[in-house]
Amino acid sequence: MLITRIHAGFRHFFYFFRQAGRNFKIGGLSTIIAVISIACSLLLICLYLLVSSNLSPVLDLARNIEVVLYLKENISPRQISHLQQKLAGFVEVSEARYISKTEALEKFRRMLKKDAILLDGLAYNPLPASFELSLSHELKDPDLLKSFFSRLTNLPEVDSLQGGGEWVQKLSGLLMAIRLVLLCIGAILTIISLFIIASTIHLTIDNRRDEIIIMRLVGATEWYVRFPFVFEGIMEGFLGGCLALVISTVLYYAFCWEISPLLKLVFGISAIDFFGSREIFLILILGVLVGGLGAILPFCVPSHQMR
Amino acid sequence: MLITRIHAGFRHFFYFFRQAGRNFKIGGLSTIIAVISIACSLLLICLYLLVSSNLSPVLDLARNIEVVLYLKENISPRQISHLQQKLAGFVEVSEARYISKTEALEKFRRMLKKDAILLDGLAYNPLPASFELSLSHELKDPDLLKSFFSRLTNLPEVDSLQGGGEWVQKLSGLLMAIRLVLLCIGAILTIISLFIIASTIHLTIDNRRDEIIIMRLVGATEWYVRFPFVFEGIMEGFLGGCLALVISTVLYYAFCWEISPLLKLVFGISAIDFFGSREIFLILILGVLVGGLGAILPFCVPSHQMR
Amino acid sequence: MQPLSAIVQMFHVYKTFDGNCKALVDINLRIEKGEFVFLVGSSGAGKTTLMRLLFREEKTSSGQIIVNGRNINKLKDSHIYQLRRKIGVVFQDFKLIPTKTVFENVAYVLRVLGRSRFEIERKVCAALKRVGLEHKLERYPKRISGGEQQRVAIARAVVNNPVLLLADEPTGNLDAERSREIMQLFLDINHEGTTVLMATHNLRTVEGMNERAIYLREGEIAHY
Amino acid sequence: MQPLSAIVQMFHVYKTFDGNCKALVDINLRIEKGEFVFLVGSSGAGKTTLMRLLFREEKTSSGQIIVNGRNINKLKDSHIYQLRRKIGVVFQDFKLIPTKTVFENVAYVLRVLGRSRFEIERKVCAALKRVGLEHKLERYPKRISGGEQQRVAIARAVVNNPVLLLADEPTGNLDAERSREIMQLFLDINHEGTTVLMATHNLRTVEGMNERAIYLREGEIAHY
Ligand SMILES: Nc1ncnc2c1ncn2[C@@H]1O[C@H](COP(=O)(O)OP(=O)(O)OP(=O)(O)O)[C@@H](O)[C@H]1O
Ligand SMILES: Nc1ncnc2c1ncn2[C@@H]1O[C@H](COP(=O)(O)OP(=O)(O)OP(=O)(O)O)[C@@H](O)[C@H]1O
Ligand SMILES: [Mg+2]
Ligand SMILES: [Mg+2]
Repeated sequence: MLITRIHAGFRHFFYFFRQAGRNFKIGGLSTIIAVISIACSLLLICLYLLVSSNLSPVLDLARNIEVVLYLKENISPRQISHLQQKLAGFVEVSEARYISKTEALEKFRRMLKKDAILLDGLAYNPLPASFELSLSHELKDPDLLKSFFSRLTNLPEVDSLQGGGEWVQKLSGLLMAIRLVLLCIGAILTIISLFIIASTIHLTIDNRRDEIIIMRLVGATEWYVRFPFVFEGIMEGFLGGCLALVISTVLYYAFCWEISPLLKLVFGISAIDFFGSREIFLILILGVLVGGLGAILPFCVPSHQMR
Repeated sequence: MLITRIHAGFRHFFYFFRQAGRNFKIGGLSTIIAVISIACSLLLICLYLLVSSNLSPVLDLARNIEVVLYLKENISPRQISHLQQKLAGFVEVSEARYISKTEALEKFRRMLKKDAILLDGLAYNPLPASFELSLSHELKDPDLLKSFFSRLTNLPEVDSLQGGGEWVQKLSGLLMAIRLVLLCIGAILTIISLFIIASTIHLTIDNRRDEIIIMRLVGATEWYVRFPFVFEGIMEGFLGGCLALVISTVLYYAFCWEISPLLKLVFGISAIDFFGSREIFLILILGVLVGGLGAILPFCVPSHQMR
Repeated sequence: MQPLSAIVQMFHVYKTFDGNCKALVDINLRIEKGEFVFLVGSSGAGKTTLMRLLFREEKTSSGQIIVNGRNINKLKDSHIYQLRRKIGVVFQDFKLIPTKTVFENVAYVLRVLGRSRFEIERKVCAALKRVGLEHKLERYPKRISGGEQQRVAIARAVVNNPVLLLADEPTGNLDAERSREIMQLFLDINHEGTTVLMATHNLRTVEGMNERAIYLREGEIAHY
Repeated sequence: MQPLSAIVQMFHVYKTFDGNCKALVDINLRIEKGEFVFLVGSSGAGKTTLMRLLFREEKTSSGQIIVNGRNINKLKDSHIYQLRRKIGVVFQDFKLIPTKTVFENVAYVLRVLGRSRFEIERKVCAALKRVGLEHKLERYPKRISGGEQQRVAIARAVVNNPVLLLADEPTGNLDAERSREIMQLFLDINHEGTTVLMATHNLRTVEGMNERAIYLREGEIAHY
């Protein structure tokens, strides 16, 4: 009894599979159009992933916030090494470089270039020793940054802080904003494309309304009717995903040559990255999932009643 | 004879119009889905227009390239006013500000802040007089910029040029790249959304294949068959466009409050701009055009033959 | 019998589907204006196929057909509608437009001609009355019975007084009483000048009337 | 006659469409297992509607229907398929699936039951042979004649030896010869134990056979 049931189950499965394949052929132009339409909407997500994943190292580069802590005069070497340890202890600080008074003057001289003659007349070194701090990437929020800066300034050895002013906060805010906008755009694109996929598949199935009614009338269970369509939706989603990946590969190589030299010039990035296997997987899974779900959807709404 | 013909023409027209309206009602869920699908794809273009039009003042702000022309020692006031006229004559220069030696020292002092004590010990003013130039917006191409800079450096009164180095070229290149990428994205989005609209309408019409065949069989001319569908496509496109505008208005106001303060902080832009009437018109026209064309398309391909 | 008075002439017409299914074989046929002709044959004999050739739903595989003085093989696709406007067809499977009401289905034939609303209303109601459906104008085809659908198809075919009426099994879904009424309707229309070609498998209908019958057997004319 | 031997019982069944169109009025009916019953009525009498109630294509407006021992008003939507698998239906408009071949259309009834390929092949070919279509297995429904479509519908209805066979005007598109064959087929099936309910407008068919007939007139049983 069980064995015959399992047997029947397999038969059903193979039948569905063959049917889905056949429907695909019969659907003809409609199916092709549906696949291309799905590919177009998945392409949106592909493009978004391409742009945003390539933007993120740029954003990271720009996020290397550096500030300079000027020390008070007459700080002993012990105090300095003490401070160094303390700074290294802050999670917010990724690197702390000590610049002695002599090094500072040297740097200033290099900075002034031809005006460095000005410094030749100096009787003493007026520049303070300092720590150059690289702040860690976790520090995104301008408010957090502000409170961290005030903690730094309150250290006994510290005279003043440079670079922690408005500009750093602006930059940090800008990056937050860009990330937020990117995220929102990504979410909107995903919603749009998922909706388009589902509705495209809905429309192709709507074409077969009469067929579905007949299947029910001759004794098919609801799932027996749905399965071939769900299979078909999954196949359309999968093919759409593949097509989207192919198109974005083509676009990628077409643009790579155009934009790469510019990017190299500007940011020093050697090449635009393409998708990793994770993104490829994501696109295909999205296509398949939404294809399958989109194919179930039309059965759940009462448009399949007779007109 | 002519009058009866015109009369009949009007009758046809009103009949089409009523039919399109009725089809719309009968189509039910399919029509609604098609309209939302179209709205989604037009929304892509809306979002693109929103982002790119708001990005462009930012890009313009950043494009105010400034360079400093250092003059040789011992330039007479007459030579200076001569140079000023010459510089003003260049189309590439939008503004030229003269900075005398004294002004330069003053600026330097302000720049050094607390290190300004360094300057107290100076016997003479080592800083040269200079012109600060704002370059006009037309100067986009890094190559043009380079050749213009060499023309400036070759002027007899000019000692050297600062700011015309790699950085300006990088910035200019970056802006070009951003503009190029935006343009490409815009083009791709437009193609994608137009395709989706056309194929959505194709699928809704494909639903009515049998109906169309019958109409032909009882003596309707090809255009008489097509017109109601084209009307319907136009209406779907128009409604889709309206819906897209409504959604983007909602998104705009939802995001405005989020992002505006950040933008104000960072760029000093007071508010994000919404569409002008030109963009609104563009979206609606796109919807209507593609809706109409998409409705003609399925008649031109031979999928409407009997199966 | 002058040649000019013929409304349908078929010369050595063959129709082969998909390369091997011979639906019509060497059909030669002449129908005069004003005649009432039966096309009799069993299931699959080729009756429907012959009719579909006459209003160019299908093209002949070979041979010539002249309908109403025009060689319809030479008709351009964009001019087919001119032919079809002269012919009324009762399709075997009715072919009603599912998204239009009974009234609109019948009216469509007049709409494509640009007739006035008044004329359309008058003619459509008259035609539907003749087939006994004046009380179901606003129904959709899916919401009436099989026989009622068939009568709508008949009303649509006759509403514009066509030159040629092709009726394919027009009483297959009608009871004896209704059938007699419909036959009377066809005779009336025939008397008004319309040539009628009616396909049927029912020999009794043919026997009851004193009209010419063409017998088809497996695509060939059996007995003329 | 024990109550258990009834396959169809209808008690005060009413069916009203759209609130005003009374298709069936107070139908009381009892059909025994193994009977052969005609349902006779003119166009629009309610024959199709009565059948549609029996396999739950439509719900009754009021009244109870018991088919094969189950009250089908109380049947859950998700269990309707169990009812339908016991009933074979020849639809008046055939209702063939346009995207499946003739073979697949008939086979579908067995596929849903998960029968083996071998059994399906055997039964479907046998059924199609019985209606004389064994040479058109691979055709699509749009590519065969009206009468052939009707025979495919008949083959589909009988392929699984249903408990109850509902045949709605099953010979409307068939010539006399074929009709007789099909009637014989129904009689054979009836002898094998299937209860047959056949709707027709053709009084001659009924008169030729010595079976019970139920007469419908405007939704009411006229004469029992
Ligand atoms: N579109 C088609 N493609 C292939 N074969 C076809 C097509 N239409 C009809 N046939 C075949 O041509 C032959 C004649 O068909 P036709 O429809 O003309 O028969 P008919 O005389 O109208 O029969 P019926 O009385 O059953 O309607 C049949 O064998 C049929 O299978
Ligand atoms: N879905 C529906 N909606 C509204 N009215 C309907 C519907 N189906 C049938 N009717 C009406 O119910 C009545 C009975 O229809 P039914 O189809 O049962 O007739 P029938 O006896 O099968 O006639 P025929 O011999 O013409 O097929 C008719 O008047 C018809 O117009
Ligand atoms: Mg036929
Ligand atoms: Mg009926």
